Amino acid sequence: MEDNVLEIRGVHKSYPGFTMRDVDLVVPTGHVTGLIGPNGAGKTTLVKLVMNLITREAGEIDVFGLDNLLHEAEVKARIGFVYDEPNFPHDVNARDLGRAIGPFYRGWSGERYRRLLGEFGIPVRKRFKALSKGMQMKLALAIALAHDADLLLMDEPTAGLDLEFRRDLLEHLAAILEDERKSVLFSTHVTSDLERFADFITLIRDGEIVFSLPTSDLRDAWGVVKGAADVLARLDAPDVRGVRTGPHGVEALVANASLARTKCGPGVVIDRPSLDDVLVLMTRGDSYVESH
Amino acid sequence: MWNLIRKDLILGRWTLIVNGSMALLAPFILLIPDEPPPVILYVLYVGLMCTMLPVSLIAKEDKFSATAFTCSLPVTRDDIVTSRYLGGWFIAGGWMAAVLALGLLAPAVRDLWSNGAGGALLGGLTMLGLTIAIVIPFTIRFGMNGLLFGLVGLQVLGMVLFIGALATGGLDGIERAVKSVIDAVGSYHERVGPAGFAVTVIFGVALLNWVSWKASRRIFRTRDL
Amino acid sequence: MDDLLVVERIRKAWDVVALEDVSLRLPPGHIMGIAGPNGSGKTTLIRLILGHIRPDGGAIRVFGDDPGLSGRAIRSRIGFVLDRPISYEHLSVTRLGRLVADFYADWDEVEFQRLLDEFELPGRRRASALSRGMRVKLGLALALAHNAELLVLDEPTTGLDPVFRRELLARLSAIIADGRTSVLFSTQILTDLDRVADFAVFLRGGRVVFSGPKDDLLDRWAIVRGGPELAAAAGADAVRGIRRSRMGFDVLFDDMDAAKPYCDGPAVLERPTLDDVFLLLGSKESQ
Amino acid sequence: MYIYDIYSMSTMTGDLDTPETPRMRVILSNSSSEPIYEQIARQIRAQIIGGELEEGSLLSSIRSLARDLQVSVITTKRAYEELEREGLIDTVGGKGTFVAAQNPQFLREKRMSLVEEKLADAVSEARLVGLSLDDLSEMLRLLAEEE
Repeated sequence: MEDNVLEIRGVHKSYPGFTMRDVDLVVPTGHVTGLIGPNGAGKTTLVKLVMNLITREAGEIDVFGLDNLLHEAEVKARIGFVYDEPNFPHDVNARDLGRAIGPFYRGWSGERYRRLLGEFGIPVRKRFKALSKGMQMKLALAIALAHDADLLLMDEPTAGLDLEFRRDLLEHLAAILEDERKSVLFSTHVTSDLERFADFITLIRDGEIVFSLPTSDLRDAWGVVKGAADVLARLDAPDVRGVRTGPHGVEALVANASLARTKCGPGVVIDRPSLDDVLVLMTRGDSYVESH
Repeated sequence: MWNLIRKDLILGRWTLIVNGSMALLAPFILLIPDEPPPVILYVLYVGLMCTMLPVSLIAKEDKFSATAFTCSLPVTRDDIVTSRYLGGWFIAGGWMAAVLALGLLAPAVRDLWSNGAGGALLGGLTMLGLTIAIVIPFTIRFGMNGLLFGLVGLQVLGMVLFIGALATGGLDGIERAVKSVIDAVGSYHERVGPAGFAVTVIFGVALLNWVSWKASRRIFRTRDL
Repeated sequence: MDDLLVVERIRKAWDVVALEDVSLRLPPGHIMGIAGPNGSGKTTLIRLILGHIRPDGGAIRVFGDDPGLSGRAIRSRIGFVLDRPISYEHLSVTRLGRLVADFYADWDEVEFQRLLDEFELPGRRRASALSRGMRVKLGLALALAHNAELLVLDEPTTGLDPVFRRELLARLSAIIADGRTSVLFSTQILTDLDRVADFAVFLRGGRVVFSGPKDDLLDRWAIVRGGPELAAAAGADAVRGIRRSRMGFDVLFDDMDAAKPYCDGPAVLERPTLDDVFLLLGSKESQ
Repeated sequence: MYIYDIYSMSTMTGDLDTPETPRMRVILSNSSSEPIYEQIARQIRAQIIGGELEEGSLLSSIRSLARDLQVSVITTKRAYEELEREGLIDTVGGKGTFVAAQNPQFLREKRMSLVEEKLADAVSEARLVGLSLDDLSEMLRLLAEEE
């Protein structure tokens, strides 16, 4: 069994106004990996590359150890895919979708699909266009979860969904993860969901992978040093990952909070960073391009 | 592959039913004028209606940009293209045969077939083959809107040429060219006889579809969904 | 100065009850965040405040008047940024401004242009081509340009990345700095309320399960996470919610001191996040 | 809760940089168990007693402090109310909030309690490290003599 469910090596992809060059990423099997980054950083591009929805100029992508171009069908058969704007035909209903898609997947279970539709409260006969955006996302999730996929690949699966549903979904994923052959890679802007459930966090920005780290590192080892401007001087530069200044002082994101503590002494506030903090402090300025 | 066609049939069944029923009306519409039309016209009309079926499916998928969803299914991109061709032939051809067969139940329609049946069928098949061979690569490359603009563009071009020819007196030049093509086909038909001619046409349509299928696969491989 | 917005025991029902006995007050110069699952009545409440629909019971006063009666006058002093696409989307940003200007007597074109620069909104680009975050900022600019006194935003942060969200919330905080304008926004992401929101209103099934200063939740409330023995805490009056967890129970208290006696032994006393409060509030799973 | 407004709001309105507003420094922590309004009150109190904020100087308004610290207006209002109850600051309607005239006796008392607090920390740290009372007083003497 592969220890990495997904390996991306030297991928190059460019759109007008956006370039992803020489990207490498490894996603471990049996874990939940959260993909975070500002809009337009390339999260959607990565997901679409894995599913061969878009072409690439260079690089290889192995999923379950198989090249995703040479074994396109076999790879996709073991992936449960959720795209942030589910694009099913508008006039189909959940029942038709199940009947039309079931035969594509060896692991498809009509019974599990019906149970998921019930659990998510999705009307079986209602046309897709008549469903609310949240309900459309839930339908996409039900389909992705119904064929016992080995990798759940989800781009913003919880956009617009409420807290209760998000929590139930994450519990559902956790249950799936008890089988260590399964893996989850999902990008989201609601980082609070990831703090509790993701084992690894990958930050992508302007088409580059900034880091891939265990969530516990970010939570326990990293820190946000808050103090007067001179506190920066006391920190050693390579440890500082991002700085923001405000009217009352500076804030420095450091990768080693205990080291920073020894450098700065007791008086300085060193907080535990939330994922939002990491994102905000590591993003240079406000460059918001169309989401890719 | 067949799953893809089956998916289109299930998900697109309402569109197919609506368009399909229009093809069923063909025999009745044609019999309204007191003097029955030549069978080729009847077959071409039914053929045209039937080719609308696969085209409407492709249009629907294009409109909802559902191709990305199709491509996320465990199929290769080539499968998707191939399923459009096979699906096109299977749906359009199958329904056309059904409608023509049903038409035979009505005696008035049966009489139509008394003369020129072979030519009519050949004409129908050719139209089917041409439409599929053109529509699929065009929509893959330019999308449905692209196709419509293309068709409109062709007509405009035709008019411009026609007017240009009129103005420059070259009209009879064009007329002669067209006549000579028709004569050549006619003499070829004479030489090889109806059967030989039919084989040639069918071979030509098949070749055209094969080339179109190859081109579509190459185009689709480079498209970002 | 009396309250900008007063909602008193509002009731609204179509075939199902959308809102039941909802009351809240918003003084000038403050931010109120409304949170609740889909279908909990958030959008209905906003539409009632804007006077788009009328309540079946209770009363609403915006700037002292009933939005149902003098809707137009009130709406001219309200800036609303709704979730659905902006009408006249095909217009460019500046032309959209000119169009909206006609509706509002005190439209300030200079202010609108300044806001466009500050929000980095390209004047010539068509509104439909803007990203989701940019559209929310356009809505804000339009509202502020006719110096609205009450800003109503329906889920402005949904689908925005954390960096953009924080910028948007910083802007809301700047808007109320004049002490005159107030902001009411609904959200699915409770961390939005962590920072600049003064008041928090939690809706569930059309009922208010919490309404008050957000600080109370973060400063006074507490959560005890412990084993099965915590079931006994269900009866205590300071308990606002109890829910089964893998190891036993999580109990939500509205007072830190009332929670202390329950956390001897393995039980852990924690300060709640708004996510925790929202999930635990009103749940009774002690049986 | 952060100490910064990352989108240079302050420069936009410019009220913060008016000369007479002294540099008040408030740094909030979101992982400490102390409520935010108490963190604000504690730090302003220390800066008044410590003399960084002299008598009569104008403080940031409740609202601009809330915007700078990205916290709710109610939080800064509650902090200012607490300081006002302690007589450290007073609000003159319309003109703003100023550091109140401190009677020296009250100030000395406050400073004494501050010293006491710090000594208590030193003692507990020393006990952690296993320093005896003599070592501690020896260290105190050295520090005191150092000029």
